[in-house]
Amino acid sequence: MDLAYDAQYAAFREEVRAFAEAHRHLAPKRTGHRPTSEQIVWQKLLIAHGYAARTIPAAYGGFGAAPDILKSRIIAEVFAEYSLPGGLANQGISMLVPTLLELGTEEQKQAFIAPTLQGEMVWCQGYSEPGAGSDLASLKTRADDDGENFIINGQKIWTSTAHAADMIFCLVRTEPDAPKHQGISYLTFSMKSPGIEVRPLKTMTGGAEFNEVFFTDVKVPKTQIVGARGQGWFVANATLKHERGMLGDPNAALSRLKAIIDLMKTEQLDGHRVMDNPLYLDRLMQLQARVMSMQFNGMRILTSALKGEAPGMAGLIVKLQGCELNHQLAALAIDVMGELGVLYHGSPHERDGGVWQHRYMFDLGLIIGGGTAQIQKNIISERGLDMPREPKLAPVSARA
Amino acid sequence: MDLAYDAQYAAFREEVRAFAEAHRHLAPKRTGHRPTSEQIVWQKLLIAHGYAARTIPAAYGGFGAAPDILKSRIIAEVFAEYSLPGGLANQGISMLVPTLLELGTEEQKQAFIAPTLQGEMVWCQGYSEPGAGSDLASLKTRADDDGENFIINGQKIWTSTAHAADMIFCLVRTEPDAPKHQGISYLTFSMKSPGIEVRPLKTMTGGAEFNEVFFTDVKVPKTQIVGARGQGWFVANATLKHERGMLGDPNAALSRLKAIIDLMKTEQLDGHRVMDNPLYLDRLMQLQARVMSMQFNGMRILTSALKGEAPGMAGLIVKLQGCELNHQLAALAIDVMGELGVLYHGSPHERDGGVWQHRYMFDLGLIIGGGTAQIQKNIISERGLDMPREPKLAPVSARA
Amino acid sequence: MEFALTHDQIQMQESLDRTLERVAPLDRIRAVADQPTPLAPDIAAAVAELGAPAVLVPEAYGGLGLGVLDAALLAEVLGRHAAPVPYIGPVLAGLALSLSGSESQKLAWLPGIASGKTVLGLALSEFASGARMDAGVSASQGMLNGKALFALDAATADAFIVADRAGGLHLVTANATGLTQTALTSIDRTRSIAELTFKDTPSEPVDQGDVANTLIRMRDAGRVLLAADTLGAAQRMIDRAVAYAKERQQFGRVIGSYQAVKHMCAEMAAELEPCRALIWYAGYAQDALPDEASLTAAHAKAHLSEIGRFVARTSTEVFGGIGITDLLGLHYLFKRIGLNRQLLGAPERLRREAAVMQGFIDA
Amino acid sequence: MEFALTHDQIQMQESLDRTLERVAPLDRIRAVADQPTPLAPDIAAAVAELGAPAVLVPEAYGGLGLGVLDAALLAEVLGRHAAPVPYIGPVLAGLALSLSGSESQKLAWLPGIASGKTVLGLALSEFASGARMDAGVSASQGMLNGKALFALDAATADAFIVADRAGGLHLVTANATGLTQTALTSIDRTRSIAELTFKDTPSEPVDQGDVANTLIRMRDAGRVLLAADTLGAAQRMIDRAVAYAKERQQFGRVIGSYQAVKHMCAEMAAELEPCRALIWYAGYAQDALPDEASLTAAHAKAHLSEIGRFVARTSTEVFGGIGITDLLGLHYLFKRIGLNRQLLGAPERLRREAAVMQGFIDA
Repeated sequence: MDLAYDAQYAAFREEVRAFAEAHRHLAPKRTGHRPTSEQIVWQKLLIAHGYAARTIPAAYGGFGAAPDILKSRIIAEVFAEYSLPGGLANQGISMLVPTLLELGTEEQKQAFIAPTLQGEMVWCQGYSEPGAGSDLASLKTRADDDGENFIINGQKIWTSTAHAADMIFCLVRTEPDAPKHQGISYLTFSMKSPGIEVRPLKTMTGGAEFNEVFFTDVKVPKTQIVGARGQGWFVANATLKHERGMLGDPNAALSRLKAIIDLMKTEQLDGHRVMDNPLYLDRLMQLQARVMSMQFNGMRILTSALKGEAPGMAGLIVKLQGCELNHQLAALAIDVMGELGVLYHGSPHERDGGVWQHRYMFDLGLIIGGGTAQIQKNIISERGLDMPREPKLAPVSARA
Repeated sequence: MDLAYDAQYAAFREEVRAFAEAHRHLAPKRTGHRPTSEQIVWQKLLIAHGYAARTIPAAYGGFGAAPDILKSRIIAEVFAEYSLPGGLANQGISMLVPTLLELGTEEQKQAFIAPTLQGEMVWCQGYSEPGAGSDLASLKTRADDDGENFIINGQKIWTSTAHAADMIFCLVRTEPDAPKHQGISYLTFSMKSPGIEVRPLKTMTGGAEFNEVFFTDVKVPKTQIVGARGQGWFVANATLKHERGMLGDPNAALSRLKAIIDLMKTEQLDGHRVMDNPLYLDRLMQLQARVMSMQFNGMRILTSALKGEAPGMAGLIVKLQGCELNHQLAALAIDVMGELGVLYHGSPHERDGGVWQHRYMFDLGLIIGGGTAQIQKNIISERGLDMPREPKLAPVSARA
Repeated sequence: MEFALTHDQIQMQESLDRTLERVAPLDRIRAVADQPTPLAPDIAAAVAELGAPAVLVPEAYGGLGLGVLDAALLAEVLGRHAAPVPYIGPVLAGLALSLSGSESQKLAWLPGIASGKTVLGLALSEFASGARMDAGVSASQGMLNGKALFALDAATADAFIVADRAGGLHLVTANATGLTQTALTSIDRTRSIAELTFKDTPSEPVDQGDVANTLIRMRDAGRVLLAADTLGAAQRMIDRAVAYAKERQQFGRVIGSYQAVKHMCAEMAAELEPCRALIWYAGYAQDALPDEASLTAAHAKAHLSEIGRFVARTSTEVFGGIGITDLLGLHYLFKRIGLNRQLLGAPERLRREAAVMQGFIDA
Repeated sequence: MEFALTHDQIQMQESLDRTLERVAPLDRIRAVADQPTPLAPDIAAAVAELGAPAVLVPEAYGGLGLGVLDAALLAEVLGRHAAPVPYIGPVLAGLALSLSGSESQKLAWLPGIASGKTVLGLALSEFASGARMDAGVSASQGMLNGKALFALDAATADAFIVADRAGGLHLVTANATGLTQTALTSIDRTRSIAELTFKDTPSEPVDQGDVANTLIRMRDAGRVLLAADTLGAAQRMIDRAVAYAKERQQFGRVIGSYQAVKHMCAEMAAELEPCRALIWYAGYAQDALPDEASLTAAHAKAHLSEIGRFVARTSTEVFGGIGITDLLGLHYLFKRIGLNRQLLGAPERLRREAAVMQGFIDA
């Protein structure tokens, strides 16, 4: 147990800090789904210094450094310290690029990785379908082989960024008669292809963070497959692996906790600081203990990663606990504000732009979507505790 | 909605109160598993006045009144008001007697009901087995037919009062080749029969509220069956129906709540009343709302019963909510006492004879045993919400 | 001894339920909620036709002369449908006038409230919930000054009943000089709340009889109505989740056959069902058991706030991703429960008040 | 940057674990717990042999000179086995003497503590938890008067370290005049607590250096050790529940294949696993990060108390009826967690202290 960084890393931290000091004036604002020109400039600057796309080979537009988790963490810490936006973190970068690096053809790598990293090519992900839910492998979007092209028909849902995307990476059923996990292929194609319709999917937050995407006879050249035909399920799982790490970040919880502390120091009820209400204070402290636990648990996972060891249970529980924690933090923030806490939609007296209500609802979506809490519990019990999988059912006719 | 009692019932309440005033000096102390002679005198007095065994026909030693739920409730309320013990409430009275009345032969009724009501014949229940748990119907205790007798071999568990009982009503497998629900018979026999061994089963409370009972070639005349051979499962379910009502009594929660309020007014920490700690007070108020809800829910059930209607969901949730509530009340009592709350086994400074720790542990047993919380949730979802039963499993060979 | 709804009460609920099913289907709710303020004169008229705003108004003034329990039963149905109509404002304002209005005030306002032609808003938040942002209204010589936050049913109000800092009640018309009304937008777009600022605003006192008691009865009745609204919304969320779970298939079986889903539904039902008896009792107590009225109202509102939050979240979880979209409109119920929680006393405050009422601690 | 146990630390835990598996199997625990006081010289000797009581004692006095993290790792294993041995008393008493004892006190007591030949009890409850029944000790002219409740590891103590009301520390031998020791029996029969009454009892001051800081370090270390003890006991309960669920059959399948049981186990694991990192950090902070020591100790103890209670109950539930019997001995773990919760600061108090430490509210 040693929480100090050694000299090499201490020096690296100073280097990143120097960069931050020198370039903070260039930091772009966070915006919508498509990077602005300021964001693209910033992204290219980060890549050039190795603070984004750090381990992607230079041949494909990355910085080309050897993987070093500690350096990645230091970069994240310093950027958080200076409240600077880090490198772009869209689905193209976090999911498609690793997949192409692992399974793409040289041509695909050359065509897609660099523009994606630079924010000039924006991707969306076409996995989920309305009828499939957690049972992703039961997807029905069909890709018929006409010799040269796949002809795609079907519907995707939960496709964030679809309305702003240039391209989609998408799971489609190419072998309708194969067992459900073996008839799927992983395709990439342009969102400008004829036959694609994008409909925004409004959620309870009032925003449209997701879309439905409809395909009607969309033609995709058969060369645009990633991995082997029928192997799309396994290609996608290589990608999903990367996604899990994106959720349950303890730094998000930590910064929310700090914001609530400020809120409780400033908001008043009947002239008393909310902080002086013992019930809210007790909830705050309960959540602080949880935030700390997850933060330290994150350090434990990081250490495992540094040693090349699997984090085991410490890793498996992150999503379940992290999403729940963020949701509980939002609930506390709302409660300490009382009636002010329910104001929304830009109402007068709304606090922090309604962000707490937005989070309370959006986080519920994270608990539910992207591998529900229910599925996380299955994973923890089966992979973490080695408990048996749900036994197979008798045929439908045998059910009482 | 009318919470007043009409004149007839108001008069009845006065009558019961007059009895209570006149006879309170005879009230016996609660003791162990076998009634004392004082308790037997009291029981006979209650039966004579119709305050115990009220609706049991006089021919079998009861009072012989027509069922009147409201009068039963008034009796219970007045006895609670005067802190008087009500009629005996052991398993013989609450489970065997109703079963015999419904399904026993005239000879069985004559032989067993009156002495049971009067506290002179004490029964224990032989249903549960170590290998069966919630899956009661998979019981294995064997009864082989030697022509005149059943020869019983096997083991029962959770048999409270077994060490003090004269008799047992017991489920045994008489038809080993029949489907599991159809090979069971319901027998009554003497606990003095040769071949019975009773071993106390110590629990976490430190007491032995239960026993294990071992049968080795116990001979039981075949006439001592209740209901038809192979129908014991259905006979027992008629009895279990009666048992459910015994648990989750809101009056128990109410009197615990009152006791905690007293405790919080008297116990101090650093010279301050525990009641003045806002966190404990808030928990107290949360539990008070729950106690009230269950109390009013009980009034709703009573009204349904008075109208001869099924209480529906209001009834199905009583055990799950009631046991949990009692457990939470005990937890609060322990917490407000701090270190004093963990004293036990008659320690110096122990409060209320350690009853809160005893309840905290014993109630956990009630949550777990007698139809676990898990099973209660199955019942609520299947019977109350009409959700599907767990589908049947594929044969073992098909499991992954 | 009968702890049950009467035949009339059940019919009244069923009839409002059927009406709302007809006049306030999901697409209508959505259209109303998408407006800047929730104006739905058609729904309000249909609800008024059935006598909802008339429930507490004495018969002599054109009302139904029923009790808070009846009002709560109607609130439950309104919650069940997330009905975008004024209700708590007119009902409590009517109660204020019935209890402490002058005869001429009663004649002037109660028949209109009862028929639904007149809507009264209510500014009671500082008294019932505590003051945020130092809000509060002072009355002097027939004039009001100051600010009241979170006034209920404000958008279509013709007048307001306003509680001042000193425990007085006042009637102010919506077009009175010096009254500025700023709409506040909450998560719940089916009900309107507003900030009222008063600058030398002329008002009439509502000051007959025991005004302190009137204020308490308004507050307590309001708490019961909000609790009942949450009960209705939460019960609907359970009903819809259970129905969905019986239809939706995943991994080759309906999700309602998975134990985890069944147990979530069972836990929701087990938590919510006793709340129904609590609301009934609290509603009944408001008129029949004055000693228990404030305590049961505080507990009903606090407990339903907690159970409502649990049900809102858990039922959404049963639906999976679709539950958080706008498609099924579940969120209108979710948000209704969310707003109710904070109005007229958040649960933490209510529990403290409940302890004070019982003398467990000093105020 | 390495947030992990060292090879030595893992070995130390494993070696204590193996030893306790051998010398403290369930029937031995049961036999000890059935005695009026938990005396198990054989187990205590085996644990001492591995250096447990020596963990914090400086090497110069025959100890291991390790840190609170190491002491917590050992406490975790002791909790895992519900080991009926003195531990917190001698370890914290040793810490008191190491930090604030005179050289002669150190020489007189530390080697004995380290070897396990001497046991020191600890009377710190009033300082750390608050005073019940107006307990408290006053010191004057080398004499103690008053009463200390819930002294830890009292039964076999040769002497006690006692905190007085004024924040002073004292060393009192068990046979000192005017000291009466009354055994208190808790639910947990594997550890001994006692009431000490002093009547003009001669004592030695432990007063070198910054005694106020010593008291705080003792309190904080004690909290970390209790939290670690709960971690060990709770982890064992999960392990045993999971193992049982994989074996036990009901309705034709192992209960561990039912989703409800799997999810109970998953929820326990998800709640407990991050606690491990919290304990590691809090233990490390005691020696390496003084600014964070008190806060992380308070949070570790409070959080483990809550999660421990949840795990104790839920894991028992996985077992069904057999879980509440004495047969499997689960209840020793259950009760250990129950006692830990109340010692050296109940969770509600600890959270309030944590807020005060951060300046969020006044003390």
